[in-house]
Amino acid sequence: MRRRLLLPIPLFVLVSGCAGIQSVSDDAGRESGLIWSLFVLFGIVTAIFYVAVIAFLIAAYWRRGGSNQDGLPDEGGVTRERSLRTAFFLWTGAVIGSLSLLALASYFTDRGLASVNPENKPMVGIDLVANQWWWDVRYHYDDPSQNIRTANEIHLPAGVPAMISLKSNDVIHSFWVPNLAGKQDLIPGRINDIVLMPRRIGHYRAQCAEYCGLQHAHMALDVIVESPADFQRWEAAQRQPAPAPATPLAQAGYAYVTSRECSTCHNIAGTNANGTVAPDLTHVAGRRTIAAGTLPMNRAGLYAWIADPQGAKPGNNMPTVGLNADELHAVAAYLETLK
Amino acid sequence: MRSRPSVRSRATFLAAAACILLPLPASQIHAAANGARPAPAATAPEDGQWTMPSKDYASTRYSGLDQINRQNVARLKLTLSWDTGSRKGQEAPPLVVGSTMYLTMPFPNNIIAIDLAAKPRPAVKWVFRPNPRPMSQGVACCDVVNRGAVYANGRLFFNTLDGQVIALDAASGKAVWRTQVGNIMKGETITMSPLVAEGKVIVGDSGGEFGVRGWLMALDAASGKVAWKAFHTGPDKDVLIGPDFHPYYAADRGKDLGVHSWPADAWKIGGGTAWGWVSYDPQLKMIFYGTGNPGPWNPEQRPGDNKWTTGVFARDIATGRARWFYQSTPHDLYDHDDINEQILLDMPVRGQMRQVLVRPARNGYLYVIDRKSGQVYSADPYGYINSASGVDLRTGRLIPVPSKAPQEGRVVRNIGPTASGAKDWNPGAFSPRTGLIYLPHENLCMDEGVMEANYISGTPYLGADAKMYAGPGGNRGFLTAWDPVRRKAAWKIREDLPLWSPALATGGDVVFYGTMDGWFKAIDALTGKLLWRAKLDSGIIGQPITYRGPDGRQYVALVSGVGGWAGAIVSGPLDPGDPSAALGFVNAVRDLPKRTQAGGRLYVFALPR
Amino acid sequence: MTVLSGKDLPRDGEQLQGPALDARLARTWGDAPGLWGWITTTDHKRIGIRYIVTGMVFLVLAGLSALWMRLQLATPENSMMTPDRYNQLFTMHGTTMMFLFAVPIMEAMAIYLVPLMIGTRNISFPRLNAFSYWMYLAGGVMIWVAFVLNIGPDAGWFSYTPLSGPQFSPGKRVDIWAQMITFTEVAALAVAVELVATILKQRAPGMTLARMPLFVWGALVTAFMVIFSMPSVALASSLLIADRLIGTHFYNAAEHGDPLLWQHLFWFFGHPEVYIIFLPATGFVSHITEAFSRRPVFAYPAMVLSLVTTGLLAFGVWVHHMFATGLPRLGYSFYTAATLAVSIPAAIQIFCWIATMWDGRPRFRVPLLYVVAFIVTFVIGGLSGVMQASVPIDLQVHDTYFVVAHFHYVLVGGAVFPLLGAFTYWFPKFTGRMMDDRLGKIAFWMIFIGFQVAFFPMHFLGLMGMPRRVYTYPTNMGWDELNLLATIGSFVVAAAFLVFIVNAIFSLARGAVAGANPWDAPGLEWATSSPPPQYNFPHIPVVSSRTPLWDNRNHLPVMTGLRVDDRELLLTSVMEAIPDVRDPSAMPSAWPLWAAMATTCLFISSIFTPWAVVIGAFPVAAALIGWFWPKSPPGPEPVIE
Amino acid sequence: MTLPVRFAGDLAELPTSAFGHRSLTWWGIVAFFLIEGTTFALAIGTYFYLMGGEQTWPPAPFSPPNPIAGTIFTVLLLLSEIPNTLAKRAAERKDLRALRKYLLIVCAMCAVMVIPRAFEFASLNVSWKDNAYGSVIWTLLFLHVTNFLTDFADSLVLAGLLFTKHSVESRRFVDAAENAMYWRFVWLCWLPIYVLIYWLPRWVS
Amino acid sequence: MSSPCRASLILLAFILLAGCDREKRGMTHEPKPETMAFVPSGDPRASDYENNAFQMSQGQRLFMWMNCVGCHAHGGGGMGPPLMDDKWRYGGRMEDIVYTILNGRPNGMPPFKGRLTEQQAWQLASYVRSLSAQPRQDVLYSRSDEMSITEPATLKERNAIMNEPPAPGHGPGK
Repeated sequence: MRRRLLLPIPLFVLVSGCAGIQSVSDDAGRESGLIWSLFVLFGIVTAIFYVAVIAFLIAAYWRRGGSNQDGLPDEGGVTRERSLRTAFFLWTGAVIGSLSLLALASYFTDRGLASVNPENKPMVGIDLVANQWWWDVRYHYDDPSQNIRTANEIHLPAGVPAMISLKSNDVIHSFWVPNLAGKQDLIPGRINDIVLMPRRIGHYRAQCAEYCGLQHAHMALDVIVESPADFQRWEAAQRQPAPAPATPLAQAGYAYVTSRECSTCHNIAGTNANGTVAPDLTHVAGRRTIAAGTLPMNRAGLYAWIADPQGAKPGNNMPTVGLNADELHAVAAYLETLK
Repeated sequence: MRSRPSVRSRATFLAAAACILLPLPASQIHAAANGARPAPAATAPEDGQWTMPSKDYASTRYSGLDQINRQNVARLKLTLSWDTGSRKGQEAPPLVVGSTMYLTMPFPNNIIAIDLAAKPRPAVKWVFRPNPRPMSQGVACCDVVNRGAVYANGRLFFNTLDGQVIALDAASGKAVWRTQVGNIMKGETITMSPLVAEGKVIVGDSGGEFGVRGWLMALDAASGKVAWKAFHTGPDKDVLIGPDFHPYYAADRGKDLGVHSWPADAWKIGGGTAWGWVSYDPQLKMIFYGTGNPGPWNPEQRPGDNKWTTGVFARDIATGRARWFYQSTPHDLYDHDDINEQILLDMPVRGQMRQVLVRPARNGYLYVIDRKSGQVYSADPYGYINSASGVDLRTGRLIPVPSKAPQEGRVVRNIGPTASGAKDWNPGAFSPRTGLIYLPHENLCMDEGVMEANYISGTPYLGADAKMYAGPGGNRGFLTAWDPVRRKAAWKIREDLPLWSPALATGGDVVFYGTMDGWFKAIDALTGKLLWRAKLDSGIIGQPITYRGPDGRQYVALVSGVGGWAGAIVSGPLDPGDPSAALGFVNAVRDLPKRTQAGGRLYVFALPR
Repeated sequence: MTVLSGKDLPRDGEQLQGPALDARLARTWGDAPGLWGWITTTDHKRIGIRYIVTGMVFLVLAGLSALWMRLQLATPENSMMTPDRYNQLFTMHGTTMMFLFAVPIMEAMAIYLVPLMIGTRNISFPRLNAFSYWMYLAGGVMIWVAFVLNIGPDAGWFSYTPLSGPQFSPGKRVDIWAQMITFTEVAALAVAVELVATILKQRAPGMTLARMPLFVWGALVTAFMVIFSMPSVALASSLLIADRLIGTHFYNAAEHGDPLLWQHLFWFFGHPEVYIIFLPATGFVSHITEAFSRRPVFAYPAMVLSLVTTGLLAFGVWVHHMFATGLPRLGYSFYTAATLAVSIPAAIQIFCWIATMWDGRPRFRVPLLYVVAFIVTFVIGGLSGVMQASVPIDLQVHDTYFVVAHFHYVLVGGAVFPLLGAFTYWFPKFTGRMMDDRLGKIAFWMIFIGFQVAFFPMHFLGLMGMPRRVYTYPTNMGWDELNLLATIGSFVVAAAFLVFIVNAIFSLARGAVAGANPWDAPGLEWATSSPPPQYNFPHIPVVSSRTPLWDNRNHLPVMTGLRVDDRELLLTSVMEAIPDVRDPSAMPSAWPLWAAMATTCLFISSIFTPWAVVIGAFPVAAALIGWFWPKSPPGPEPVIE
Repeated sequence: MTLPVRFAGDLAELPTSAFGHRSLTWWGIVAFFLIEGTTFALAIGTYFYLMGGEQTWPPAPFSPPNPIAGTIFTVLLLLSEIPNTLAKRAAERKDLRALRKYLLIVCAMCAVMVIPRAFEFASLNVSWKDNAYGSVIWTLLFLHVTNFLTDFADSLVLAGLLFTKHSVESRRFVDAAENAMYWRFVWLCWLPIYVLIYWLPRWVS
Repeated sequence: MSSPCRASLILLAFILLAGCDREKRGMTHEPKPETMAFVPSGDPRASDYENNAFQMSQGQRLFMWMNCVGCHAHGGGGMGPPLMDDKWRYGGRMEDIVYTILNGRPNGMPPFKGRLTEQQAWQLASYVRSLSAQPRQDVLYSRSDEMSITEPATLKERNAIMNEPPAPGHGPGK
């Protein structure tokens, strides 16, 4: 019991020091910062109450073995009732008072979160569409021909608010970048909005936070916060069509990918692969991961994924095509060029 | 082919073929009471023939023949009925040149020449079989129809479903040239009737439901070589937009709008076909035609105005250079192809005579547009519309109703007009005697649900489910007599079924049209009173014509054969258990299989001798 | 026809008491011997025990599925099991714990204890009670058989639409889940009706509402909560079945249904559900604290008020499960306030319990140890619950392991610990023997420490971004060690349960024989022998205080005059418990079983065809007619000519 | 019992049955009312929830249900309250003959009511498969049909019992009174549902 | 009857009603070489795919994704023939449908060999047959989360399969 007493304190020490790419405490955005401050306030207040409860309990333990050891209840009524009653009202008052304080703090934090884009800056506009089990990312601009489509990776400029519209193509998912903000669900038939205001440059990880079926565990999203200049470079690069394959192997892969099963579902801008029901592959090699955070984006990951998608992520909608070794080498070689 | 008549001498035909349309001085055409008259240069004096589906370049579908008139039409009798053997939708008109009648069949697009002067009864003269590739049937969105051949200068020009343009020698039925212009592997088919003028054959593609890139091209009528080809999406040079392009509205001005009004690369599979009607003004040397829907149907996949789809182009016929463009439905939400007819009229607009084109668009508005400038003088609803609240004449833009915009994951209910529009391809007729436009059209609404469409070349690119049903009032069709000058309907006839056949107006002040359950009707052009009707073997979606026969009598002819998008439930036959079948049209005409059957007969009517 | 006066029939009283009375009553209230008696019994104690044992079996099954999951999660990127298996497991774990263990076991304790605590001979509607058990058993067996056949539900215990809808959950898995809900709802609602009627009408003379034991208060409030909340999930799951079987559109956004309708209906039940589990447990805590602190519970009126307030507020907080769904933001503030408000009665109760201990002379026997563990653990869960009431904080921790930690602290700390305490506390009453104290303490410390090791790290996992319901997780996220720790803790808990069960079985056979009141507790249930006879009390006790046995140490006042040749109960008035009517109580019968079998056929076959509802209604109706048909010949009772 | 007892009173003269809240089954039935009433209330809540998601109610192109069959049923249902009240009074004054008569009249009226009830489904002008609106009004009707048929069956069985030897038990009168109470619940629940199915769509469309 | 007896009854009912592989989530299928010869009849995969709810639901997804819906609508047809009626121009067995999907048919059905894997074709065939309620009743499902269109397959009458060769002459490519 005494051990428990100290727990709330290490809790904050531990968690505060707990940096991570998917951590609530390691806040890198306006929203997550506000929330973490509120969390700390709640943590302190609740810890005080916990300490009080445990102290009272210990006091009760220490008081036992007072007079009357016969184990029978008091005959003459309860003598300390009055002081207890005073304590009771004090306690209830303290509880109500601090809950009101917390409620207010929560309310104002919530207002703070709700006042999206207080400085009225131009925002990055993103449509995020969740699918079982990957993220379809579309940046939109006034000139629709400048729109960018990518998958499973979001780039955000630091210091610029991003307005993300959340939609789902199948079941309910939840968009959650702990380092930047709280969750928002993606619900079929509805459009939810969330505004992110990233402040610190870095790589963060988001993950689907609503159970969405077989591969709920493998539905991550890389979030890269970069300087506005880097972001613009990234935008420009994304608008380019896929580079033409240079080596004979890559050309063979190109031929396969753009005419066979792959092209039925995937899009590679500038080629005949125009599918829309699977992640856009135009710049797939420039991303960090494959298959919504399932495998790292490197040669080994590509081979593993293309050869046996059902092994790495059983139940996902990419079929096992059954490439022979030559085709596998070629396809992987081509995809590697899609930077 | 059953009951094949014997082939007869071609003397009569050759005599008739000598008759060539000659432009007449304008003074010979009298304006109607309201001051509207067909564009003089685009019409010809009545010669008793029917050489192109629209009758003339002004697309009036008006014949001056007046032997059959309001008084005697009730005595109309069948003089010829002949089974063509086809059981698909019959949207083509018979052509009559001299004493020969030419029938254009749906897939496999046979051309049948019938000698009307043959004794004892008309007989088949020749049959031309182009044998298009059967695979083309799989990429024809709305039945395997064809909207007719055109006769000019001794030749018949027509298109085949698999994307060929063919010129036949009208006398012998031998191919003079055939040019492959469409690629069915991408979903390009051709169902339209070409326009032949100035030695050019103007042809556009179908396939807006397959993510093709729409175009219109001109072939040399003599050789079949491509003279020019204008795309309807993409960079200006592909669209043949140059310095002489002067659209009236600011929204249509700018560089490469066919690229910038689309998400990257979407214009390459963006539709904007031209499968409808082309009018021609010989005075301005300009053709006018509309472009089809952008692809896919699901609008969320193509943010932007989606130029140059769902609008009307004016082009120079010689070079194909665009003169102006007006987009009646920017960022089309409902498959409102803008391919309907443009009737070229000269008429008073706010007191001043203007050279205009009148176009009842799919979106339910009847536009009056200046032929030279592209300015919209008026846009009035001629059918039920709840998906738009009007047209802003200052900017030219349609004002959509946001609550009716399709949304992924949520069905939008009760959209009017439907994907097939307040009126689809079936053109109206203009009578210079009454000054009215007779519009056969629909009165339907729909529920629509959209979802992300996947693009696989050669397969449909839609992303939408629809269910159509009767609009307000419960009737599914109207024949509206529209007064373009007073900008309102003179009268309307309620039709239970949607009207899918064009109208025909005659000098006898009779208007003919057909219904999908097979009633061929004649009404009083002044009042709309039903004067005569006949029940045919199959529903009517074909184009009625009238002509003066070799014997000097006036005949009315058409080919029955229900089908097309609206009648696919019968010609398919499709399963009424799936209301979304035929892109939702099946739901609107569930009762059709009980009321008619597939067919394809030529009917010719005349007054008793 | 003869007219019999009440005086002429055999009754207890001066002339019939002691062993003669016991024998007479045993004949009247006893069951047939053997299996037939087991099947036909309507004795609330037999059914209660049956319910408790079944609930414990489901606890073990759900616990084993948790262990299996923890094994999978012990290491990152573990491929020990397929995601399909894992999803079925966590669905089965949650579903079993909530629907087949927690609610039924709390109701089972009430079925057993309430009639004893209020001094009556049987529960009201005893046949309904038997029926409810059969339904519960059928539902539980159905879903576990399905799991064994690899068609276990896999959409989570919450079965969010549209994932659980016809398109995304093919097959019959979710139908089986949803129909299991129907089974358990029927069972739970039946028990709730019985408890309401029993508590309001069958209390011993003099047991006014203000003298009612706190567990009975808890049971009463819980029964009302069941009545108002369970229809919600029953409706929701029926609509889900309709969506899946006959193509209705309740949860189809495309046809203007709404997936969120499910969430509203489900959580309108789901949050009260937590209190349905928790409130009876507070009753356990009150009784144990009172008995072992040697002092009446401090501030009884505040405790009762807290129970009632909790019951009311519980219906105003369901939206706090939906903070991330994008509903109007201002509306959320109301639910934050309501959720924070729910913690006030809990805080008051905690104070009162500790105050009782502080003011009494607590003897830290095993049951009271569980109470201490309850306070230490539950308060952490309660406080992390306060955190989640805040919309912004919830948006971060919702659906993470922080929440997993939270509700295990609340449910295990708040319900399972008190339940284990209660089990130990009333074990002598159930069986007549004491549970072994040493083994009990070993089990206690193992379970307490194991629990903290298993679940405390999950708070950190949640804050470090680990979402719930993932069958695996990547390495190098900093989650590996804590997950391993949690797995180790879970195995300690499992071992502790093993010790507990061994202790129970051992004690059942060899435990020290307990007297009627081994703990010197004050409640009426301790006034009768251990285990109690079929008829509970030879005479109906009379109550004049909240702690009757402490206040009547020399003799117990009783009332006489109930018939002994037929099953008769005493009905008293609702508020003041003034004797009013002698009411007949149902005889043993197999009809409840036949009715349950007919209903089971109806429910299971309606998974496959909607016509089952129509056709299946006839055997059900026939069974019900048999059930309610008056016994023949009519009993000798006052008759109007 | 471990403690010696002290006899504090005798219960022998208490009655063995009582009407109203003095009866145990009355409380059971009230609890069932609460359960069914909550279900109806939630179904009605579902109705309004779904109504909020439509632009028109009923959604185009469906027309509101035809109220003829439903109104006939409603009128009969309300009329049946007359014999039902008489039956309840007869039960309370333990008049077996009158009770039999009025209960039979109630059952006969129920049997007649089944006819318009059957036509109600046909007059909804929508199928449960069409959209959420159709689903919810079918569900409301189905729930009430179940409710109606259950009490119809209950009344039939009770009426049957009144013609057996069991009719002499005083318990039967309590049963009859409680059955009459249940019948009131049936029509009370129906009234809002009737309005929601047949009239609200007319008023708002 | 005792509890174990009762349990075994329910168990029996389950085995009879449910069958164990009906809902197996078959995720790791052995890739089949695309060159494998078409098996005219009695392919063991036919019943594996047809009577499996999961495979059927995958087929439903593919039916939308592969634009089958564009031509065949939700079974009622349009550009392509109806799939929910009892007429099968090219045979209505699983094997026939798979063959049709992979190799196409001359009157407009495009070949999907090389665009779909064989496994996907089997899944599609399973769904296609569900449009006329051919598979076992307990693997059918009522509706998708989309516009209400066809009668729920769970309520449909199963049609007999009538193989109707395409009428000569008018290639009903539809």
